[in-house]
Amino acid sequence: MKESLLDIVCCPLDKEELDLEVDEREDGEVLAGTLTCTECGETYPIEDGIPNLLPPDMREESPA
Amino acid sequence: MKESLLDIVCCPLDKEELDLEVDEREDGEVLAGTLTCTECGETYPIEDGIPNLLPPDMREESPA
Amino acid sequence: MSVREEFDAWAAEGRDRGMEDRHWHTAKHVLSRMPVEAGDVVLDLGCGSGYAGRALREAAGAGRAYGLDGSPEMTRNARSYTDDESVGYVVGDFGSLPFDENSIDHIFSMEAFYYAAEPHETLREIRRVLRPGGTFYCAVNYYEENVHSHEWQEFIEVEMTRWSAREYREAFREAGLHVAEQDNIPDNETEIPPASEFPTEDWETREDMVERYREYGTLLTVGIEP
Amino acid sequence: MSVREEFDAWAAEGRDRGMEDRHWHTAKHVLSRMPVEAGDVVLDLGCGSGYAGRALREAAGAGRAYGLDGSPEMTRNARSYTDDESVGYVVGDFGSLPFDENSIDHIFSMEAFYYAAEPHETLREIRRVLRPGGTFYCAVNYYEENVHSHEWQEFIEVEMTRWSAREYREAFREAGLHVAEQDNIPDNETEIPPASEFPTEDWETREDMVERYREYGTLLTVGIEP
Ligand SMILES: Nc1ncnc2c1ncn2[C@@H]1O[C@H](CSCC[C@H](N)C(=O)O)[C@@H](O)[C@H]1O
Ligand SMILES: Nc1ncnc2c1ncn2[C@@H]1O[C@H](CSCC[C@H](N)C(=O)O)[C@@H](O)[C@H]1O
Repeated sequence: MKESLLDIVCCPLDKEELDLEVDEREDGEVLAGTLTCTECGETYPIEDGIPNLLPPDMREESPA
Repeated sequence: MKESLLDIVCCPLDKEELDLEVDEREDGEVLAGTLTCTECGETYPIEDGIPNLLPPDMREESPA
Repeated sequence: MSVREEFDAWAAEGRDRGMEDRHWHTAKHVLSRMPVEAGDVVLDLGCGSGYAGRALREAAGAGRAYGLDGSPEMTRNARSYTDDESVGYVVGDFGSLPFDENSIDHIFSMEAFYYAAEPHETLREIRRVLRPGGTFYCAVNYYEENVHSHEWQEFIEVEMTRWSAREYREAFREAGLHVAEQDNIPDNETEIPPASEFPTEDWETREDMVERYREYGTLLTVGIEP
Repeated sequence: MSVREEFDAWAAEGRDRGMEDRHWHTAKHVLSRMPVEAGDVVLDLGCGSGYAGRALREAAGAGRAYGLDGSPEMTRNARSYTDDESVGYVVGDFGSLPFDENSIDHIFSMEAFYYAAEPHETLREIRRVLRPGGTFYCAVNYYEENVHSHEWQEFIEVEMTRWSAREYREAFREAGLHVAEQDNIPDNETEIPPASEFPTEDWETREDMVERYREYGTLLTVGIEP
């Protein structure tokens, strides 16, 4: 994902802002990292460049 | 014209209500008559069942 | 020459039915897209022979359909083509619509809008008479991208507005309408002769004629009252 | 079975590209009607292979195009089909859109809306994220009038909503969207064999197949945020 997505993306649960923590970057894209809701603290993983913003109860964690 | 048109028709100039004066009726239609603006007094002829609601300066009177 | 003189003459020559036949090729598709519900009040601006009001009554169940035209002869002809009690015609001008605020559910206009002396004023009038959520389906064959239409002005005394698709969108928005859709609707019915018959009286090449009808067709811009 | 399991499996089998090929027959016409301006932010709900976002970037000059899908595998595939920096994909659910209020100019969705667990809730979410004047172009092949689609539910574990054209209009209005347009867009490209080849594996009669593709085609409902 590009960081410009942060302009319009929000927590799917409470629609509040998300903070970005980057683990891996490539060509101006965030390949891996975490989005954390500034309000409820819920975290959303970014994997292979794609943020997973499913409500946590619909998410299945991939095996570590 | 049907009288139900009066629900939504108005004076083209000041958009105020029109009063209907009927000269000739047929099958529930007004064939001839006059629509008069309740505000500015401008009159609009109904001829052959069709009201002429052109602004008066765009209207050409048919010969009497 | 006034709208009245020009189009009264057309009506007297029977050109109203000729236009109906030709315009129907694309107008029927435009009409079928309109979100008209049973009982709605619809208005056809520059109604000519009045086919659109009749169609919206029959196919969409409009409660009342009114056709407005600046030519008394056009409305007289239109009135003679139907005995539907819920279809009515009025003589009026695009610049001064004789309808109350919020009184109309949906407005249709085919090949007529660009004759308005003041198109921006007409859009403001359209906004005034449409209820919130009401649509204006504005269809034209005369517009900037359709280069084959440019010469039409030479044959018509009334001055015509030649906007591009973008200018239509901009003017609608400037008047405060939301633009819901814009599309080119091909005319797939006008017969196009085999290449060997070109040039014809009207067309230099078959490509031109194909482009005019099958590609450019009718420009539809749909505005909606917020 | 969850949306994720069902559609991750489809993506793994390459069905995303197969759908793109078939859906494009009508989706391209839907996309070309959208009033997208240069720089607009557009969203594709249930993006599958992601063709719509790519098309709106290329043809309409959208500034940014996002595809949302509940299947991580779908978004992974979609991401691999483009290297356009301004196209992005997110995993998300129709019931809880991860976008700010008024952040999206126009929304497109093809053959996906009816998978929403709570379609009315999804419409409210769409209203929330659309800016005033933003449109929702909702295209479906599975709907009440298309009797040939009714059996599809048997092959899909996810429960599908089968509304009629009227129910789509009513639900949009109930959510507070204005309905700007509704139309059936024929698929004129799917090949229909000569009558002698029927019954085929999928079709009892040629008439049925013609009706399904050429007549019912894709039901488009366009809503607009007041
Ligand atoms: N300023 C104006 N006010 C009202 N009607 C006008 C007008 N300028 C042109 N018209 C009408 O617009 C019509 C254009 S011809 C199109 C007629 C019809 N809609 C059809 O598709 O066949 C003519 O009937 C003409 O009289
Ligand atoms: N509740 C939900 N939330 C998000 N995506 C969903 C969903 N239910 C179904 N989908 C997605 O919707 C898509 C339907 S298939 C259609 C894909 C694409 N629009 C095309 O036209 O080809 C699938 O990719 C599926 O994963």
